[in-house]
Amino acid sequence: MDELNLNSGPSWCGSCPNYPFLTSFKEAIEKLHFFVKDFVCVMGVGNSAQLSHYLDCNFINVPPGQAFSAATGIRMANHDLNVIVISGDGDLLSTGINSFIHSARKNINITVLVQNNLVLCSSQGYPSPTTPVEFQNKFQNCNLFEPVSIIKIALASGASYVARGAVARSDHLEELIIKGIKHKGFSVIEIIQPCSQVFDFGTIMEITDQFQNIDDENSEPDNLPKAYAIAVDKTRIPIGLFFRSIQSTFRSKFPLMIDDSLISQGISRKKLDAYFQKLLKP
Amino acid sequence: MDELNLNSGPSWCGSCPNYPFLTSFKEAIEKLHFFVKDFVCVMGVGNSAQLSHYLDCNFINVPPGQAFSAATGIRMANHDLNVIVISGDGDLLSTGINSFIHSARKNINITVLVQNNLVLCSSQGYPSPTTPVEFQNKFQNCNLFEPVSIIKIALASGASYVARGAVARSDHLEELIIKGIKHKGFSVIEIIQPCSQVFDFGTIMEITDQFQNIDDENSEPDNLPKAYAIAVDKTRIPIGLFFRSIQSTFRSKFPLMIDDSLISQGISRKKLDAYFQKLLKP
Amino acid sequence: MKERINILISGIGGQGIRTIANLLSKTFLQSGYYIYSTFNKTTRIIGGINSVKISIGIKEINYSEESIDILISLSNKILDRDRDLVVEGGLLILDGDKKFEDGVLTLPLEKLAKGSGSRQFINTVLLGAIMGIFKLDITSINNSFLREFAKKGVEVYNENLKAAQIGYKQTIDEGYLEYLEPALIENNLLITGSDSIVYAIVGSGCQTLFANPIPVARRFLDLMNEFSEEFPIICDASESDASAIFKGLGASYTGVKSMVVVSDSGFLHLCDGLAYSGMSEIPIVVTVIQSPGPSIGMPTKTEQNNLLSSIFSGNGEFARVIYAPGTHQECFSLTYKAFEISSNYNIPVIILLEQILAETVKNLPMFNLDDIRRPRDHFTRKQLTEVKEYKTYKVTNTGISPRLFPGQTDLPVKVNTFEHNDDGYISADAEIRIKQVNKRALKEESIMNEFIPPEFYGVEKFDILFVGWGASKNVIKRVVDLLRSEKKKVGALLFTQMYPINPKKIKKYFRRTKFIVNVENNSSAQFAKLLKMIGGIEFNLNILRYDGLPLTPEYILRKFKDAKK
Amino acid sequence: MKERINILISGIGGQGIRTIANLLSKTFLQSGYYIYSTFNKTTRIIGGINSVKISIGIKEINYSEESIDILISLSNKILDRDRDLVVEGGLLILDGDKKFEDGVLTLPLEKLAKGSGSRQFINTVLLGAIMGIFKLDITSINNSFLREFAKKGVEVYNENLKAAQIGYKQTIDEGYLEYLEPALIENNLLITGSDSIVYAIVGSGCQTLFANPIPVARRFLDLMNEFSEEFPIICDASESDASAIFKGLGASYTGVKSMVVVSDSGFLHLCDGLAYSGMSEIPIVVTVIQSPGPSIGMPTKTEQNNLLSSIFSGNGEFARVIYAPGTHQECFSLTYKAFEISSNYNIPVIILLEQILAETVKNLPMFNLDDIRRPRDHFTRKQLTEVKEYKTYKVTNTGISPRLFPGQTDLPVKVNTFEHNDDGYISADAEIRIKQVNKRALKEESIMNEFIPPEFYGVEKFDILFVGWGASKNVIKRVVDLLRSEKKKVGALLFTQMYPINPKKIKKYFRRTKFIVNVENNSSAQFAKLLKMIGGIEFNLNILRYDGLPLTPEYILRKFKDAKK
Ligand SMILES: Cc1ncc(C[n+]2csc(CCOP(=O)(O)OP(=O)(O)O)c2C)c(N)n1
Ligand SMILES: Cc1ncc(C[n+]2csc(CCOP(=O)(O)OP(=O)(O)O)c2C)c(N)n1
Ligand code: SF4
Ligand code: SF4
Ligand SMILES: [Mg+2]
Ligand SMILES: [Mg+2]
Repeated sequence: MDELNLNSGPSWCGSCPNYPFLTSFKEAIEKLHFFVKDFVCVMGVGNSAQLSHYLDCNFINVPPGQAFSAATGIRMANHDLNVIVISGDGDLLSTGINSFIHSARKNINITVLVQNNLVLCSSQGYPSPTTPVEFQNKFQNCNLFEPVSIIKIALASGASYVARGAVARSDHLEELIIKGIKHKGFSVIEIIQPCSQVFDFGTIMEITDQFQNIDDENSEPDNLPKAYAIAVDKTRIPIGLFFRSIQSTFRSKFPLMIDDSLISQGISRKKLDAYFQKLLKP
Repeated sequence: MDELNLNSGPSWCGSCPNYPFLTSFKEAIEKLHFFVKDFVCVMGVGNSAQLSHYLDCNFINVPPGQAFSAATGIRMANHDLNVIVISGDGDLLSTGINSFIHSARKNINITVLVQNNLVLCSSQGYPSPTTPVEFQNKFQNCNLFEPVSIIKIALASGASYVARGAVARSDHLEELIIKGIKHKGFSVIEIIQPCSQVFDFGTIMEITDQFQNIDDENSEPDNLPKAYAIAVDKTRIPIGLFFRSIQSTFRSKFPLMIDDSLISQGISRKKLDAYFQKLLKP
Repeated sequence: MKERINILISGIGGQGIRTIANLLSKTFLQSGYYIYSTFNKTTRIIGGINSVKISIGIKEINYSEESIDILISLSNKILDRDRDLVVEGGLLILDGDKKFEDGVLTLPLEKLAKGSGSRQFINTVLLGAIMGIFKLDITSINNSFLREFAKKGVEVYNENLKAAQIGYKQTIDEGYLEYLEPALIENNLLITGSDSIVYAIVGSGCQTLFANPIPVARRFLDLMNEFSEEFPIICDASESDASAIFKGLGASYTGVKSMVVVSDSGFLHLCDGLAYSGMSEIPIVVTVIQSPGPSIGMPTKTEQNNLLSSIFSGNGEFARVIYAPGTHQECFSLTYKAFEISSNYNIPVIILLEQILAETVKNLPMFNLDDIRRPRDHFTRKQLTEVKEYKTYKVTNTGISPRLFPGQTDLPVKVNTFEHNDDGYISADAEIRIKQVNKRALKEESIMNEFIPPEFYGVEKFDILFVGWGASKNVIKRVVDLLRSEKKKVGALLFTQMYPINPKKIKKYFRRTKFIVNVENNSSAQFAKLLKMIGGIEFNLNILRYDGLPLTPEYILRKFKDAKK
Repeated sequence: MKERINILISGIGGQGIRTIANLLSKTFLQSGYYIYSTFNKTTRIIGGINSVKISIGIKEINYSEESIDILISLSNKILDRDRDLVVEGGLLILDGDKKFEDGVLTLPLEKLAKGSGSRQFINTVLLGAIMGIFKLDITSINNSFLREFAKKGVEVYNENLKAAQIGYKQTIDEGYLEYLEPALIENNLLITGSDSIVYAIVGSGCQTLFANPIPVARRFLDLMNEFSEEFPIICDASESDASAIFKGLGASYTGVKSMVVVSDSGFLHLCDGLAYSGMSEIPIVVTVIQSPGPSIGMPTKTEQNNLLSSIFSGNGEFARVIYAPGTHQECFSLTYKAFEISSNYNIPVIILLEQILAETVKNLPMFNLDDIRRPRDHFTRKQLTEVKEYKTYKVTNTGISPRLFPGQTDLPVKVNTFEHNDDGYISADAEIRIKQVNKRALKEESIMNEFIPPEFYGVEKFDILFVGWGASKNVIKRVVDLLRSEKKKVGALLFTQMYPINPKKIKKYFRRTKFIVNVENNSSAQFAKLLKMIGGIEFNLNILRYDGLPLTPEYILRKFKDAKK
């Protein structure tokens, strides 16, 4: 797609998994037949934020953790825009998790793509809250803590579409992204893409070997207890759709916004004059 | 217990459920045979923060959402103190949720008591993230959002003791609190105590009628999928222990802190001198 | 003859003094009096001792006085401090067997209430009794009661009417107080400073309001919610102050105007958003309600203590404008000015409100929407159809880069929290940095030309100059009047634009002044520091108040006279 | 004879210029030279073009110069800007067939590396070649290589040694550069400003460090983690900047000293904690690393742009102290001073660091722990056994309420974010408020007496005074030297305590000075504004730099001479 073009020189390592992510993302956008008018990418700060370097579309980079709030504000104001948050594991599991939870509960119709490279790349590979215990050791003496599961947090927050994909499964990932963007409500797709500098090839292959597609066993993914059961299963890395449910979205609760967006309506001066006059009635 | 005394005039409504909570809390402290030396209460801002009015013990009131961080810092520095966070539903589910999740994952040995009055009392009864849909209407036209489940968030965060009690079940509550404080790790007890000003007597009775003790059906509460299954069950309000597991705590990962706390050790000047000299060796 | 009467009603939270105050104010307004009513809370929770002071007058009332004409206690507990403030010939109303002695009027309020059906009617009985004292027309409450009790059913309405009448009969025939002829004003609203701001928000075409549901923001949320039932508006009770401003910035990015409301230490959670607004050049308007700090401090009280922090908070350097309205009317006019400046320059604008102004109820004629210049989009419709290339951060000779919105045309809109080139792409290049810093700084120059000069009040040839800002405006004016009545040559300079201040526009007032007095509701004389930084101005006296209460004419005069001794 | 040689090595992130720079610096240090080495990054991610400038000298080196003696490009890409800076007789080293012409030396680096086994050895080959140019003893690298490659095994060690020798042979026999006799310094460390701070942290007995793992805080976390292996220390990579400071405050409440590190807009997330420290009177020390803003800005670059925001951020009014170290040594001494002042007065203290100082590597003799006065607890052991009553916020005639810690005695310690009475219980009472505000303000007076006056440098009878702060200290001193060598009467006043500033202690310098020049690494002359506010001081010239690069002697002189034209 022409709209998404390389802007400036590369800022990622040559073997960075962000490149295959970018390819999948662009493919998804293309298959969705989106024009520039149709969507906005919202990014925080981190390696994933550098994605904007490679995009020639509407985008907004915000400080760490604020992408969910910004995306929510954008969607509230103009629901003709598809709003896609591209976040990192570190970014998601910091200050922003509060807004993530609340936007999920309100079922704001945005899509969150979490580029989980299992580290804080932009902090020179420091462990992130998702770094597996055995690799934290490399950096932090003996503080070895269980990683946080993005899927579990998403489920607990009430997200209405929760999935996991991997850059190593690009067709599947693309499909998950397309479905997520089409989903009417808050959708989250965690993307497993271990940093190729911090993790050696063998480790990355080991992780990849644990992927297991759950789309068949979870073919009716509207069962929350089942989604949790899959999410806590540590014998494998489940990939696919954990949960999806059709719930009323934020907008559907505002009768005045069901059709036209805020920006397309504006506030009529005449109506307001009348309203002000009405207030004077005793 | 003498240490816990009424300090200044009452600041809660006469029928506030905080009073029975306070009684249960004091009973628990008494049964634990705690002296002033033994514990610290950490509170945020809100109705529950006013609890400090009624306490004659070590306490620290911090700004909204910061209780978990402060408690974590206290416990890291002096693990001879039992650290008890007393938070509100609104306080927990705001800025502080980030630290809640991370302290839970690190299994910091603190106890979090969440006084869930289902509203923001201190904002004159505004709906909180836990207010049931049917009551949000009273305040906010048509923005009716699913409440957030504190239990689900606690489970997803990796808390190692997750329970729910109710002021209407005081003996049971007391027991949960005692067990939670004794638990070695991050423990969370949600306490259902609907505000008596916002909810009428009938509603409170209706809520109380839905309580169902799960301690028998969940007698081996180390089963995470089961805990989730109970937590998502909307046909009742489950009360009791959802989940408990014995995991290594934060401190156990620091060989130098397993016995003595930071404060009791200090940094030896002599040892440091030697260390500095060693650094000069080529 | 008296021009105003100050009534203080105190009670324990939950006794409904807010309700009775509202009903009383409405009733007096309907009877043609001017109203000015302030709360003094110790706690927001139903339970603490709170009081409300309602001043009614035959002329416009603009400030609170300390003196009390009628002191009413619903709990029969009277603070010594309050009792001392009752004037000669004043009235103290308590509950008890009917008696009038030494200015103390006891009325069997509870008994009569119970007689009317329930102890709960005590407020309504009292309302009736006060109406009797002022000889108001008892039927004038029919409408307001109807609205107040409509939801609760006709029975409740009737019972309350009856209770009011019973109270009325207790006092109507006696002359406890000097009579106050009403002014017969009409077409007035009773509103708070917060209300004024909300009217201006909506009037400016702003369609989103984001606020953490803090107590003082309740009024903003509630009123904006009412508007949202009839207008395309989203009013969001945000999960935190940080999320509030970033939602606002998100909305603003799309072209929808946005207001964010915070108070006390909540302001600190906004600063990330302010700095972001500075860098991204997405406009945002923020109302900051001040109460005594630091940290949570005394959230129910008032202070003027976020001046310097509003000006200097945020990392790095960026243009911003700060207004501090002094009156209910200015709450309205400065709010729409805030939207205008913010949208025109793509910058953050702060409305620095004080708790006292946010919550004080006053009568005011309905605002005229024609006063408002709604900010224009930077691209006209015609230009939109023609534009072929767009650079978010185009370098122009005004420093303003015209704003396009995502989805408005086929051109993408790229916005960044990192330093960027004119396209909006991240850049760490030194030359690009210099261009963008200079571009942003350029805006400050034009903004300086839009400086709203302070209001001067007093004699042209003054010896003594009082300087103040924000909500103390009318209090200081009153001080000037009182001192002039003592033949002193006094003037006052009252600021509403706090930043930036154009030093050229204020120099003349300070040039030959003998004695300059700074008056502030804080403990460190923040504005004096600012004026020294901006204009090298030195003050002879600082009159500061920082006990949580608003400045009053009496307080200022006392401090002034003490210092002049 | 030259006193220093500046080597610039540029390459693409991932090419390992940091490793080669480290090895080179260590080798030169071991050979007895003084070292000063700065990075210039465009991105933290492995990939962007980065460069490192290593200056080696026969005297102490304290500042960066723009001129380049040896320019080396690992990517064979040379920026024109850099090429222009190579001095007469300088050397440009590129990869290619061996040749030396017009100051350009091409060496078959890649070929030789491949010959040694792998392209990866290119760095080591280069290292050897540089050692040859300087005629250093090639065996001196044995030890540092051992440490560098120990983990990777003896084979890697041997291969690298061999590669270095191969490079060495390429250059050892030719005299490409003027020879620089080493100074033969000993017992020196190579450390950054960040390292100095960490040594002082631990030296002060501080046992906790909390930092969001931002790139510039990595060094703090890594070094503190090393200490934690041998000392009872907790080094926490916090989930956010806000959580970092509140964890620190929690630790400090128990009596354990605590340091928090943030940078750029992360500072804004601390302000809630700063205000809380002000109200709760729990001490805390914070290091703020400055990079160009607003918002995220240019996080890899340097600036002095958080001065005014450090002073004025936070709601309400409270005492704080701000230091801005100018040298590596001051990073050490001001850090332990920060702990002393913070603990003695129960206040927040900020160390305002600049990215350039945080990351510049320099040789320094090992610190002496005897220099440090570790802060004392407020209660002696004996007092602890005797104390019968405790009020956290006791009103004293210094304003300091002695601190007890929870669990230390049988007495409870009560701390509050709300305004409180002396016991620590929430209060909204006006009189209590006044007492507590006055108590807190009292501390500021004593703090003023502990003001660290600025360092004066230059001729006593100066006509021209340069004023600067923080990391530009030595740069400005160099400017003074250069101007004095032109017979100008120049002095410089170099501040490290930025707040509070005692106006009495600085007045004399400004009284009769003809021309006052303010030098700052920011775009709005923040310090000039502050000095005007504090001392009414007016500047004749502002020399500002805000392109992300540090001030250099050359830059200042250029701007100064332009202005004097
Ligand atoms: C205010 C502020 N907070 C935090 C940071 C540090 N920071 C920026 S991005 C980031 C982590 C990003 O991690 P992740 O989202 O996993 O992205 P990655 O770089 O791994 O793609 C951190 C800690 C900062 N620079 N500024
Ligand atoms: C900085 C700041 N943020 C937020 C608030 C508002 N605030 C204080 S407490 C609170 C909610 C408390 O709710 P909850 O924890 O449920 O306590 P409750 O009062 O219901 O017991 C809110 C929104 C504030 N006053 N200051
Ligand atoms: S360090 Fe890892 S995540 Fe970062 S750019 Fe390189 S490969 Fe990608
Ligand atoms: S409003 Fe509700 S929660 Fe608040 S004090 Fe009253 S009863 Fe308690
Ligand atoms: Mg990451
Ligand atoms: Mg609550």
